[in-house]
Amino acid sequence: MTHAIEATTPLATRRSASGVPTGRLAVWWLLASEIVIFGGLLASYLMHRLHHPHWADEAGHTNAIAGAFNTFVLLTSSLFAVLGHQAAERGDGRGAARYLVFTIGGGLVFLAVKAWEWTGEIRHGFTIFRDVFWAYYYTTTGLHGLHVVVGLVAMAFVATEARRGRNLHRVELVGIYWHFVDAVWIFLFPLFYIAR
Amino acid sequence: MTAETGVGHGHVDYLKVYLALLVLLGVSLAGPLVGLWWLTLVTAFGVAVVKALMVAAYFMHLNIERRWVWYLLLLMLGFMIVLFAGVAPDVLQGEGQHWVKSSGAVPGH
Amino acid sequence: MLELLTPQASTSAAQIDWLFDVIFWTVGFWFVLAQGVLFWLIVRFRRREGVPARYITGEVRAEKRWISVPHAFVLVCDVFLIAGALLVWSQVKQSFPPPDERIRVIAQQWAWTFVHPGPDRELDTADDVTTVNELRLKRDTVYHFELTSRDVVHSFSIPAFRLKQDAVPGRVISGWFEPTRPGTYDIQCAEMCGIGHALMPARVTVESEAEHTAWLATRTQG
Amino acid sequence: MAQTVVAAHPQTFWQRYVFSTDHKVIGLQYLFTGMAMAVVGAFLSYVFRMQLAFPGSAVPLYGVVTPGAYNALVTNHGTIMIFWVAMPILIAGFGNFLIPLMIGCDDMVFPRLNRLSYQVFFLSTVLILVSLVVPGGGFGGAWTAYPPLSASSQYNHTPWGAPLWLVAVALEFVAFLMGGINFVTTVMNARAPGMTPFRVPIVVWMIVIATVVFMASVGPLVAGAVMLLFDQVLGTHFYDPAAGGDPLLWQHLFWFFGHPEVYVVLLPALGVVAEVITTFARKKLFAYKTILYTAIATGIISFFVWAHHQFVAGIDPRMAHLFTITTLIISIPIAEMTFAFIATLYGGSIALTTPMLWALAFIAEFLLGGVTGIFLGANATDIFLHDTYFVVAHFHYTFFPIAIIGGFAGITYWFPKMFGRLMDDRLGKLHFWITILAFNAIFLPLFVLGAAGEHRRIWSYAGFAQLATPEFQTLRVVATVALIVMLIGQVVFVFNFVRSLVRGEPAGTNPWRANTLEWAAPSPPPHGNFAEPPTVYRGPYEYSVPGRELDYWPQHVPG
Repeated sequence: MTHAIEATTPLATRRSASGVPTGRLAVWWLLASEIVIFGGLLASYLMHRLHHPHWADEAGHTNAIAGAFNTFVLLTSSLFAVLGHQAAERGDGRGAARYLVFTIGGGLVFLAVKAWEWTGEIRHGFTIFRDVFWAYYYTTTGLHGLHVVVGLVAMAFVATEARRGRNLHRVELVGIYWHFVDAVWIFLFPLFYIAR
Repeated sequence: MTAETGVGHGHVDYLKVYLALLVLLGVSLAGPLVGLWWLTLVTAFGVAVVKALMVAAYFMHLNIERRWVWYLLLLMLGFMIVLFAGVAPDVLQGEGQHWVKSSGAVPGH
Repeated sequence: MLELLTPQASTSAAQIDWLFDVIFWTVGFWFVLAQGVLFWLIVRFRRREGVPARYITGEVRAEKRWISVPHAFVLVCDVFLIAGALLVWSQVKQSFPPPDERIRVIAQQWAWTFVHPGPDRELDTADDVTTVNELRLKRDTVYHFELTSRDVVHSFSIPAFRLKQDAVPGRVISGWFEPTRPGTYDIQCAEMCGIGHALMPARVTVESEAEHTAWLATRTQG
Repeated sequence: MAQTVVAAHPQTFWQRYVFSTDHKVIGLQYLFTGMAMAVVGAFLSYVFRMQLAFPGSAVPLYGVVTPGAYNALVTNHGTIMIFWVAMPILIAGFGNFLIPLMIGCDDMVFPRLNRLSYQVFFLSTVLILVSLVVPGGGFGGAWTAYPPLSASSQYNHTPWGAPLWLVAVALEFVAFLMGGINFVTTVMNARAPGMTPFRVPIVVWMIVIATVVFMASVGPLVAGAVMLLFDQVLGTHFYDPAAGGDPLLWQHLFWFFGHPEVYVVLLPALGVVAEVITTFARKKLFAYKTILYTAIATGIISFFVWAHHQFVAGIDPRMAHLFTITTLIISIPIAEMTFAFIATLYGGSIALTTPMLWALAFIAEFLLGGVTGIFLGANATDIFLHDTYFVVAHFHYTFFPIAIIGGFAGITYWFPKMFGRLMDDRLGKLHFWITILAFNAIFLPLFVLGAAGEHRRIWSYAGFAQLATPEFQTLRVVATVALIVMLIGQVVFVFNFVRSLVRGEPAGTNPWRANTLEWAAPSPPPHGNFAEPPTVYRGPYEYSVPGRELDYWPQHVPG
């Protein structure tokens, strides 16, 4: 990263004894703690899923096409995020911001599809109360959706700054987080949509 | 920092990685279409692992990050496997040594 | 040692008390030894004028031996204790002797229901005797029990038998015991089960075959 | 390198003490919040001990204890003492105050994240206190909160208390996750030049290892807490067996976190003890690397032992064997570490100051807590001892040394650095002896009661003929009286603390003649800590090095 971090930050923030920049180091630890949150939830779901054969029928009512489309959307937005990072490394703040806006667009499409899916499912009586399968479905995709929303807010913030050429290193950080959200969905998709 | 982390970014064509991911997405849908359960297992979950690893390696740049970050994230996954292994004998199973699950009403009155 | 505090009224009780004693003396030895060394060091190396402390890193092999040798002995003790624990556990919780009789125990907020098989010695027949908060057993008889709960998690605990097993809703858990000493003992709920957790004491009476038959007769005729 | 600019600005009271981003202020905020919550937790224990000693009579300052209130008292006593006393004091309090000072930098790497962490923690503190007084009363389903009892107000009868309790605990986790990321990143990246990994003081290592263990173990419980909250407030059936859920799942998720949590609080306390005994024995720490590696080993093994809390909970009996083996294996690194601590005293020049007394008492008392754990880790004896007062006595012999003795050792040791004044040693010793003697008088009788089969969380033993004997009642009264003596003894500490704060003797920079970097900064350290960022030349425990005139050799002194 080619720019200097603001001089008012503590000396501590500017040091890098481990060789990994402080911001990125913190993101790795954040992801480590996220892995166990999603890991615990998915492990619990998987055990119940394998215990109840009839959950396969319930899973048949999720919309695999919508799920596949959303996977496509997230993968595409991840591509934009990494291209944004590339631009930021060149010092091209405006380019980075533009790519981040595309990423945000992808996230919004994802949420729109998700909302449409949920609406349809709830209309057909597949509510969170119907069965523990649906409770897991809404809880897990909801928690993931919450991460999407957090990512969108963070990216909007970073894009605004990057546009003015400030804190360009954060483009990478928010990107790493976004790729993680993408990777989680990569597992949610087969777990809730494909396996029947 | 450019010198340290910038190396290697240019060597990966993100578009190629992206296209490979899309192809894999197509493959993961193949299992249910054919309708073989073991094929679904491979195509859906095997492919998911490959996809996630590709995203981690090329998009999150773990391929050029310090080695220990891989180990850290894998350690966390390892703990989840420990959790699964410890819990599955009770939650996944319907019965075990001297116990059985029953959803029916409790006998008696 | 436990038998000094609470009666030893089942076959399992004797085994668990034996293990308790083994552990007590093993860890007791280490406890006394470690405390002894600790206090001796504190007294021996109190600060005195003109006596400087020594410089010992503990990183050389000769010094490390001070902790690695006792440590090896701890390891040996661990192996023995693990073996003892696994042995007794498998006898109490895993390998059941063939049953003479079967009973059913049902927990709920906040009472125990016991189903005795009645004179025909079979559960789920017309002559079953159902009691609340009162369990009647014949001595020297191997009982298998089926344990379940109607609402929340409870725990079926008879200290005199050294018996404890949680009653979990949605699960039927089996266990066994063989009462050896006549008398009346406490039954507790040993898992927090709500406001009435303290208010579900029950009693178990261990009696002779004749007494038990007489009791059954009063219950089945009435 | 530019000096910190922040210190130059004049600050209002609010900026300086309430919304500060300074790690020392945040550390003290955590410390004082933890101490205030200790008063609350102690008061709860006073009320339920009085009920046990004198069942049915009105407790002074409280009134008559109903069964429902009794359950809420024990539940919240446990929850508060672990999550709102041990963790904020040992990890967040000492961690925030000490880490930047001990590794030689000016602040945490993310000062504002640090402030947010405390604010979330403060919110959780308010919520847990509010949960005690809402309609229906506080949550009474034990700190383990096993469903279905905790999942439905139909069973627990606390429609407000249970969700509030759960949200408060979950927010506390969030606060410590934020703080934890900050701690680990700071120690990894912000170390002073020359502060190589093996020159980092043990207490910093211990806090970091504990933080990592916390972050790795709490995730599944966060997920589980969300599921439990949905069961409580929405009416889902994650833990309802009748609808396809499983109550045992929560127990596993809880203890997968709950057991590592013991080591999360134990390790920082051991670190405090390491600092104190080396300083007051003027000795190098015995086998620094062994202690470090055993701590890491303990942290990792702690992920493999959780189900020893569930031997009789309905888990498959075959699994109990595995968990017995792993549980007894964890005694190996812990025993090794304890031996190394004891060996550190050999050849020392031991000064029995107040902090040293606390540190030595930690070792002595923790030994009893450790060995009694073997009875419970062995699955067969646990059948009888599970959920008896033997368990209660055992974990108080671990948690009391950790949270209270370790806490007092740290507070009395770093008080001069925190506030620039010395505490009174004679009052400190008086307080020490009252606390230690009373502590043993409380919990030794409970071992006997537990071995007699007295089960936990029971409002009154009147219905249990074997337990309602006059002999056992005498033991209960002894424990309660000792508790009251101990609580009154804390007045000595508060008096000493406040008096030393205003008119203690000025401490100077390095009153204990210790080596670690915090003693190179002024007492109390200003914003920015060091006049000039220090450089490190040697390890933290170079005491009594042969051939040197002084018996200590600070880390930052060249040559």
